[in-house]
Amino acid sequence: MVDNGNISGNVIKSVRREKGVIFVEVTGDIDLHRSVELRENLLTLAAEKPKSTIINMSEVGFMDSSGLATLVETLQLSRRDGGELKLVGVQGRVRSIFEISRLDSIFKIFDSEAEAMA
Amino acid sequence: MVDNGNISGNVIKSVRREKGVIFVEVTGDIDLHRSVELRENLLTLAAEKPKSTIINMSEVGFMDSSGLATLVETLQLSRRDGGELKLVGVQGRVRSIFEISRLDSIFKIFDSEAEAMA
Amino acid sequence: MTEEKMNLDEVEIRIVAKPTYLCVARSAIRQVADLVGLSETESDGVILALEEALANSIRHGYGGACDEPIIIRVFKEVAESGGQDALVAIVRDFGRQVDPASIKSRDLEDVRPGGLGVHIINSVMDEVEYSCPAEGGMQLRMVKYFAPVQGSGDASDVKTSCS
Amino acid sequence: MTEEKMNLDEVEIRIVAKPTYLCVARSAIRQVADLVGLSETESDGVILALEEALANSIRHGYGGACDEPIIIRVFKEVAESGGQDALVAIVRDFGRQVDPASIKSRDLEDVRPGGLGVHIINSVMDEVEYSCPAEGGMQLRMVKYFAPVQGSGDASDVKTSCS
Ligand SMILES: Nc1ncnc2c1ncn2[C@@H]1O[C@H](COP(=O)(O)OP(=O)(O)O)[C@@H](O)[C@H]1O
Ligand SMILES: Nc1ncnc2c1ncn2[C@@H]1O[C@H](COP(=O)(O)OP(=O)(O)O)[C@@H](O)[C@H]1O
Repeated sequence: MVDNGNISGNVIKSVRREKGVIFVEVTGDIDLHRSVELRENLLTLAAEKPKSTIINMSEVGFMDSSGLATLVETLQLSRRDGGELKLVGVQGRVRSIFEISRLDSIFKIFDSEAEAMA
Repeated sequence: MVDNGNISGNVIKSVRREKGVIFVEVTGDIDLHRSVELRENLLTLAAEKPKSTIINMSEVGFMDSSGLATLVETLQLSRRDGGELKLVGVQGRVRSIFEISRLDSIFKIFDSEAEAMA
Repeated sequence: MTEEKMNLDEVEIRIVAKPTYLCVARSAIRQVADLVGLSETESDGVILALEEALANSIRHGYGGACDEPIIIRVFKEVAESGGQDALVAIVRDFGRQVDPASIKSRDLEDVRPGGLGVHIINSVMDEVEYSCPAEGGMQLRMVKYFAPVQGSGDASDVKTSCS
Repeated sequence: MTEEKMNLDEVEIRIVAKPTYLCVARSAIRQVADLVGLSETESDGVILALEEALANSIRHGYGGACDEPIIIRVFKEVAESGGQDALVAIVRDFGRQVDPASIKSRDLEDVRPGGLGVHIINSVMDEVEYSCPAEGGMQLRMVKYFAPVQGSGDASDVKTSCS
């Protein structure tokens, strides 16, 4: 279990804060069960109103529409507060759900954290 | 698929011959289905009557009694021909079947190929 | 003169309608998809469609997690006269019935969380058919065609471990 | 005055009696074992016992691979009055019936390939009971007790992916 302040459970592997940017590492399958925990944690982090949130998904091998819905909600919250949301390390098998849902253009998806920071 | 002379299928990952010693790398689950292929291949190799056969099992995460039976048969064949059989890299979860079957003392089990060669 | 088809090696899984149990179904069906010869990409798609179907049975069929069953049946359908082989997955719940014609995917232009399940199922699978069995609940039949096995004997992309 | 027990979240899997399908059962039961809270070592043991039971149904029940079914049921049995919780796994085939009393593990002193399945099942599981259902075939009921969950809230050894 990670202990990053208000973060609980095992969906979020780590949280790092740096100059107004929050780096979140997500791990494991994001399905109907685990997306509940992901949502709680991402909403908690969004409440900090960071300039930018970078979600590293390189350890996510499966995500369903409930996971995607959580990301959409987080994106909308970030935008409302003038922040931005970036995704990093989205695996091929997870990327297709963004494409199928035509949400790949809505999200900013980068190959690495470095690129997301540039 | 490996192409090591007479070796077929995907249970055997590699075969290396060096000074009368055959090094065999086995990969994946050795269950009732895949032990058939393991058996065929090990019997083919045993027919070469090597001085020593070293089976690397570090990529085997599951083995049932049909896999164990195959190893026992290979051991008996090797001994009959004056050779020896050594096992290397047996994972903890696989080791217990040797213990349960009280065959851990019959097999020579080493941590590494280097130790098996020493 | 209908096309002759044969169902091979049916696997059936019954879980309780709880989100924690979806992973049991996913991992079993992943193995079946590999066994019958779907490519990894095809099999990823089938797993995703299955997850969405199961999630809908829990959320809409049963109105949330409960102790009621969901039954999944999967088999390879072999077309005997030159047609395409396929993986068939049938998801059965015993919850609320809705008119199959009313189950549609929503307009994707409106970006909002949710409402994507049926769209995903329709996008991934080649045939999708909802029905209302007489005994209650909903049944969803999904079919995924697959390309003929690539090359003979090369089993290098067959999964070698599963436990 | 028998001890009260409750069966939780039963999962049922039906496969055809073919060695290739054993991995479907193994991967599903692995997930169930993790879900109900068995440790990895306990769960390794249950998976091994299950494999041996299924292999015996194929080899002895059916005399080899065939299209007949094998049904596996798994559930957590919660002892209500301070007893030990357990994972129960039931394997059912519809093949040859043998006298349950005749199913014994052989003498291990005699080193030879084979004849280890029943010994392994007996070693790994805490309760093992064979029976001959009236409708034919054999039923094997295996029980694995488990230690109470270690510490509260620490879910670090819970598997996080399964598809
Ligand atoms: N198994 C089911 N039982 C009852 N209704 C269903 C079932 N599956 C789908 N539906 C209906 O189809 C609709 C669309 O589902 P979906 O596209 O997944 O979006 P959402 O679940 O967000 O509403 C649901 O709102 C529901 O009315
Ligand atoms: N499902 C079953 N149906 C019929 N006979 C069985 C079944 N399971 C076990 N047996 C009997 O138990 C015996 C012992 O099995 P086992 O210890 O696995 O050794 P082996 O399979 O090598 O004989 C078998 O030979 C068989 O007679």
